[in-house]
Amino acid sequence: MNRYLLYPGCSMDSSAKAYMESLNSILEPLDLTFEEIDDWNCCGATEYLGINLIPAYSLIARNLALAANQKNRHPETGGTRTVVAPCSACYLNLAKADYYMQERPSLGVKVNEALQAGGLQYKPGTLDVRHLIDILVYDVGLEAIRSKVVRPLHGLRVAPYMGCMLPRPDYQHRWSDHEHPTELDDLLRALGVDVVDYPLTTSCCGGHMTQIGPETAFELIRRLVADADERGAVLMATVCPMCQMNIDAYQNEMNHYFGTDYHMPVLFFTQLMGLAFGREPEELGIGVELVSARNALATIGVEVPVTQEPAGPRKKSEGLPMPRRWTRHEGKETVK
Amino acid sequence: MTETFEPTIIGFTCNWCSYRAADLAGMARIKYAPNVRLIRMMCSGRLDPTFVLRALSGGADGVMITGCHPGECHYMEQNYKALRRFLLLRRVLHGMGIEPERVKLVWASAAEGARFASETTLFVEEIRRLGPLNWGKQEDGPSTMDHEGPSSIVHGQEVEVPA
Amino acid sequence: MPHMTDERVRAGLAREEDLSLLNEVSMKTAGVSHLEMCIQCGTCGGSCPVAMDMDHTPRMLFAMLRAGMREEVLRSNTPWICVSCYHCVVRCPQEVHIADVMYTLKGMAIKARLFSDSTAPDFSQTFVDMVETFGRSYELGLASRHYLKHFPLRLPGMMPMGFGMITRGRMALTPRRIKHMDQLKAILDCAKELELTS
Amino acid sequence: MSAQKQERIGVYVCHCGSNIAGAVDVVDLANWAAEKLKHQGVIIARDYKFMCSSLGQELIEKDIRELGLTRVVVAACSPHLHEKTFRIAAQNAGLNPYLVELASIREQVSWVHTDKAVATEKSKAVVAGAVSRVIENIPLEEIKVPINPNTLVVGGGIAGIQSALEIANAGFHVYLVEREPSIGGHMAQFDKTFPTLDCSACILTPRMVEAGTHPNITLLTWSEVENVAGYVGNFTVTIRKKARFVKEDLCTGCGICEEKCPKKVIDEVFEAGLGYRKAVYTPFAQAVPRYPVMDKENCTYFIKGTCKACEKFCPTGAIDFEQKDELIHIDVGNIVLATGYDLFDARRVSNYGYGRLANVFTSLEFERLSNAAGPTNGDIVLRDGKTTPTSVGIIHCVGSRDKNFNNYCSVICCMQGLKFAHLVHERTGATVYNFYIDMRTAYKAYDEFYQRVLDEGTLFVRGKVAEVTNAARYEREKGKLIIQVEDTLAGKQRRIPVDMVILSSGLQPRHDAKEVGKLFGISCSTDGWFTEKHPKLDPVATMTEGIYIAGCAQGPKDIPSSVSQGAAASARVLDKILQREVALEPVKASVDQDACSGCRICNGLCPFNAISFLEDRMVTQINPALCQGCGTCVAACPAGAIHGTGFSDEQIIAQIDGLLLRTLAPVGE
Repeated sequence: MNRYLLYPGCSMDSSAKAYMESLNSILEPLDLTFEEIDDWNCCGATEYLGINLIPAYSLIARNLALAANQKNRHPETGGTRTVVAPCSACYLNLAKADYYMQERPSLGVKVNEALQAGGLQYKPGTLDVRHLIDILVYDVGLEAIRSKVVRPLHGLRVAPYMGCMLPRPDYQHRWSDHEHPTELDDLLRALGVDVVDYPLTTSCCGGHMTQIGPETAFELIRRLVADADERGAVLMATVCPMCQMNIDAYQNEMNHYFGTDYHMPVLFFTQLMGLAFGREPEELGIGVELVSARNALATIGVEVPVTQEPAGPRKKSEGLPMPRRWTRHEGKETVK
Repeated sequence: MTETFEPTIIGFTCNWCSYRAADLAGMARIKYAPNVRLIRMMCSGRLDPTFVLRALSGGADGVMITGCHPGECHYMEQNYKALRRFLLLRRVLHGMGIEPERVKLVWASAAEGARFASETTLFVEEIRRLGPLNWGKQEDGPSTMDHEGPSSIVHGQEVEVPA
Repeated sequence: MPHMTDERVRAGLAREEDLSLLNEVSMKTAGVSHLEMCIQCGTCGGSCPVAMDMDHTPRMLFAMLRAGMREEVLRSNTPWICVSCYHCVVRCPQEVHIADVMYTLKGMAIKARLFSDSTAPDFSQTFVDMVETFGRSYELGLASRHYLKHFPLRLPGMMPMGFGMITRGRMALTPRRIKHMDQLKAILDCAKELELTS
Repeated sequence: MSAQKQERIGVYVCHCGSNIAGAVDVVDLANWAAEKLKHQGVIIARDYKFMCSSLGQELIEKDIRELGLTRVVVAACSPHLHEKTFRIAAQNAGLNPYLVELASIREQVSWVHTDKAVATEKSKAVVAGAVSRVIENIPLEEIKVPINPNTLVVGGGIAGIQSALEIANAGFHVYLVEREPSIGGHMAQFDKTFPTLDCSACILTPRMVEAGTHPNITLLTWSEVENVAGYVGNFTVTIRKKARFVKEDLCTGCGICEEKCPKKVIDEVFEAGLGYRKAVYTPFAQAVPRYPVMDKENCTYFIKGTCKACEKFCPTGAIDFEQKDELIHIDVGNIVLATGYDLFDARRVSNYGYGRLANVFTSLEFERLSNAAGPTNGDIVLRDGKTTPTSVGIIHCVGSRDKNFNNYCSVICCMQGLKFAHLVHERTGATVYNFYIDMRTAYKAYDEFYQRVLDEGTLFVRGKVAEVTNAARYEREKGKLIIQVEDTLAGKQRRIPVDMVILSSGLQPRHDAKEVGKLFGISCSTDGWFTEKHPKLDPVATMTEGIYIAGCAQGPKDIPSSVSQGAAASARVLDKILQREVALEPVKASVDQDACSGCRICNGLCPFNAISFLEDRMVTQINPALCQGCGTCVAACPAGAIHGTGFSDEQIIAQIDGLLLRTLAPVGE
């Protein structure tokens, strides 16, 4: 059993409850135990940092302090120092606070002074803050995931959308690349998904601009949806509640604004994992999205035909050869 | 001891970097505390820890060890050996009841005259705060000192330990 | 040359350059900003997905910081448009913490009351108010307060979406609260004190 | 420990005009030394306006002769300035030069302290330290060793070729070792050379042929240095001559084997991955030597055990599948390292899409593409092998001047980018954009070339490119590569659609530079380039005597600079050879083998491999010619069995005592 501390974040029981439901459905098959941090608070999203620095980091650090207190609660399982955040914005805030408290010790001192007022303290570096997909790809492993697939999603053309706050700034060097990380692609492929080459995979969804500068946000959403559509994707898979919310809930308004007619459903990658693991759509929160994924999923139906492509004659290479793709993890073998 | 205490400090320099840094400080007429008297060696790697003990037992209140920056050693990597000996030496001093802060390691390249001067002045101030050592000036040496040195030897020091 | 521009140029020349500005911003930024290392290569301005809506590209803003143009910098909408996508941060050849500098500038603009459009600062403040009250964010409260004030005309168009969110159980009608609100409040109060003294 | 026999010491205090006398009471200092250090043997102490003047020196010489001085202390400036002066003076008067010590009271006293009383007190301590130390000095002789006139040049690029030719033409023998099957290096891959646009092959090939046929040059290609032992004048080098599987004495270079070989592989080295070669191959038509090499990893016979097409068709029977690597030992006096550079791996800048977007090319790929002897016969085409681009973007500073990759400027990329712009314009008529941060066109006729490219209509955009993408936002971008950049001069973000992108990649140290440096006993800078002895005044020498560096191994540089360094390194080598012998500083460590316990603690400490262990006698010995005198082993020896001349324990301890004024005569004596 692999135990982790879970920082769910505010969206997980509201706008992204489908994420939570689908996440819960894959824990057991993958032999994972997530223990929620007691009485965690909001990470401040991208809002608090722009108002007050020390309070913003203290707000984040309270969660780290609580998690650190909780890490050895179950000594029989050896304890854990890993905090999992399924939301990219939460993940970034927690990871960044931990990092900056080390990079600039004076910040760490002040934050701890504030925590002291609540009877808490946190020594930066105590915890490992990681995102859910990081755990799935690098701890659980693609092989283990592949072995749980009972309903391969062959033929489902999905644009893998990592979003921006996950692979960047990445002070801990966790991802294969800042710009074109392959973790989500690889994971989806393990589910049998027909992954679309999606160059905008780490482009921004607009973040809070849907609230404060909708025109700016609509353009960003348009780029993402248009390119996914252009490349033949029938749905997008995301790892972040904010990305899901923006592309799903504002797609209609965006269409209205540009006079376009896109219909690009966006699901959490865990929902696709659940499907592939044999769960039914309703157990996975599929159906609560505003841009319905029904038609997209209908393309593969319930009895998904095993469309293993025959290994035809090798295509004769034309033109000049291409250089090999590069990844920071070159040589590391988890990604296959 | 009502007057300001003027410590005596022995500085070990390497021929290629820190001694030249001292020369450069001179050429640039940068003023610094006059309490340090320098010894030139070919390399900080030449530093036998007994030299430091000899200096401290002979009346010096502090010892400054200087050398090329890590990775810039004239003899390739000997300054790393100086670094290791330095860290060990501080442990030994601590064990002997002498404040490890009385020995300081400073990296200074031949271009860093200003740094050499400011580090020297800084160190003199640090030693002034610690007060006289009086080892070798009294019969029973430093064993009369009863206070504990700081628990952390390495952390208080701005030393870049090479990867 | 139109008269206004002429006036402004002259006013700008008459004002003394505020050379402490760069350092002030740098010191107020989380982490080590490396702001003074900027070589004006434009990687940030080229990377920015929303540069088209900014008064100044980040690069220009940094040049203005160097030139001590405090008021112009704090009035710029650039930090408010920034979406924190960190593209510029990972590409910057000088490792400037660009996104964090933007947060710093927002905070400074709020304190100096120099922002030109209150939508963003108000949104942030409303969000923070919710968090300081409940310990968690409260989307419905946030959205209703925010939209009523800033986008009343957008509301009719948004209704179906809001309704959809609620009927699908994706937006809670009542806020969720943490248990130890008193503890969080004590921490934040102390942090605010520290913010003022730093 | 102090001398049993009383020394006769003279102390000379220099005024240095007012440089010293202005801040130190020189008269008091001299009187003090005469009085307080008398018991140590100071029989005379003088002060003089300028000790370094000929009159000052004569003063010392006269005292040595007339007073029979056995030791001399000069309290003056830094030893780095005038130690040699006073040592020669002593030698002229018949005193061993190593019995002179300088006490630095200018750089370390009068120039840095203002209080005259304090400065004078410190000067006394410094002089006392020098006097105590000089007593422990022992007479030393410079060590002379003969120089082997043969030279090893490692690396057969243009710098190495130049270096080898200079020495060979002067009449001395050179071993030129090259890792690849042919000499020529990167320059052989280029099409044109900036700023004059001479064809690279046209100017390089004659030099290659000259090096390949020179009677004084032994060419060892497909070979690598495996071991280096010895010291300046007397290196013994082991070279691994890798099996070519071709008998060089029989091969005529006819090329039939290559023609008949059925195995085609991508040529990652010479063609930069853009073309193919056979499993048995000569990398290019003008290769020197012209013997082919068999690539064992890809040869069908070595993989499957059958084929041997090459052997069947070879008219002279030169193919030898049984050939083994050969170890060659050579003796040389000097070594020139001209090992060159690796091209920065542009895939690492993933926002530029190299490796992901087909029509993004590296500079080396473009060199091959535009080269008439390259895979497309010089046609500048897209990755499909046929389409001519109508718009091309050239990105400067790829991997250079960037803390995420290499922090330094790679020197050649601006001019290279301009050259590409010219070639694209000339051959395709395409619209060309150059994206730069700063245009660096220093050196002769370089900026004129920039002017020429401007005049040709190349469009320049000042801004570091943010990304190259194939995600179109607008109709006009569809099917193109879009270069997104802030035009910093126009102050706005631009998206420029092009057909082809060329990355002007930077240079970086060879991937194995560190190991090579270790092999030859030289060090690398933090960036990984070989460290020169002095960045300005001695750029081709290293801290290890007898080892020289030239070309890009020392840092990024263009062809003219590489050639200059190759020649400069040779001049230094010839200088050494013509001296016939070399004098080594006598600051050395030696082992008292009776005291050595054989613990071997010192064995791993020497970076110059001067320490070796005599297994039969279980003691350590130090080779004085290899020893550079750092003294680390002296400090480490737990038995005190290692002595360091010039900086012995006795000298340093005496100096410590002197500096602490513990050596003064007791009061009342």
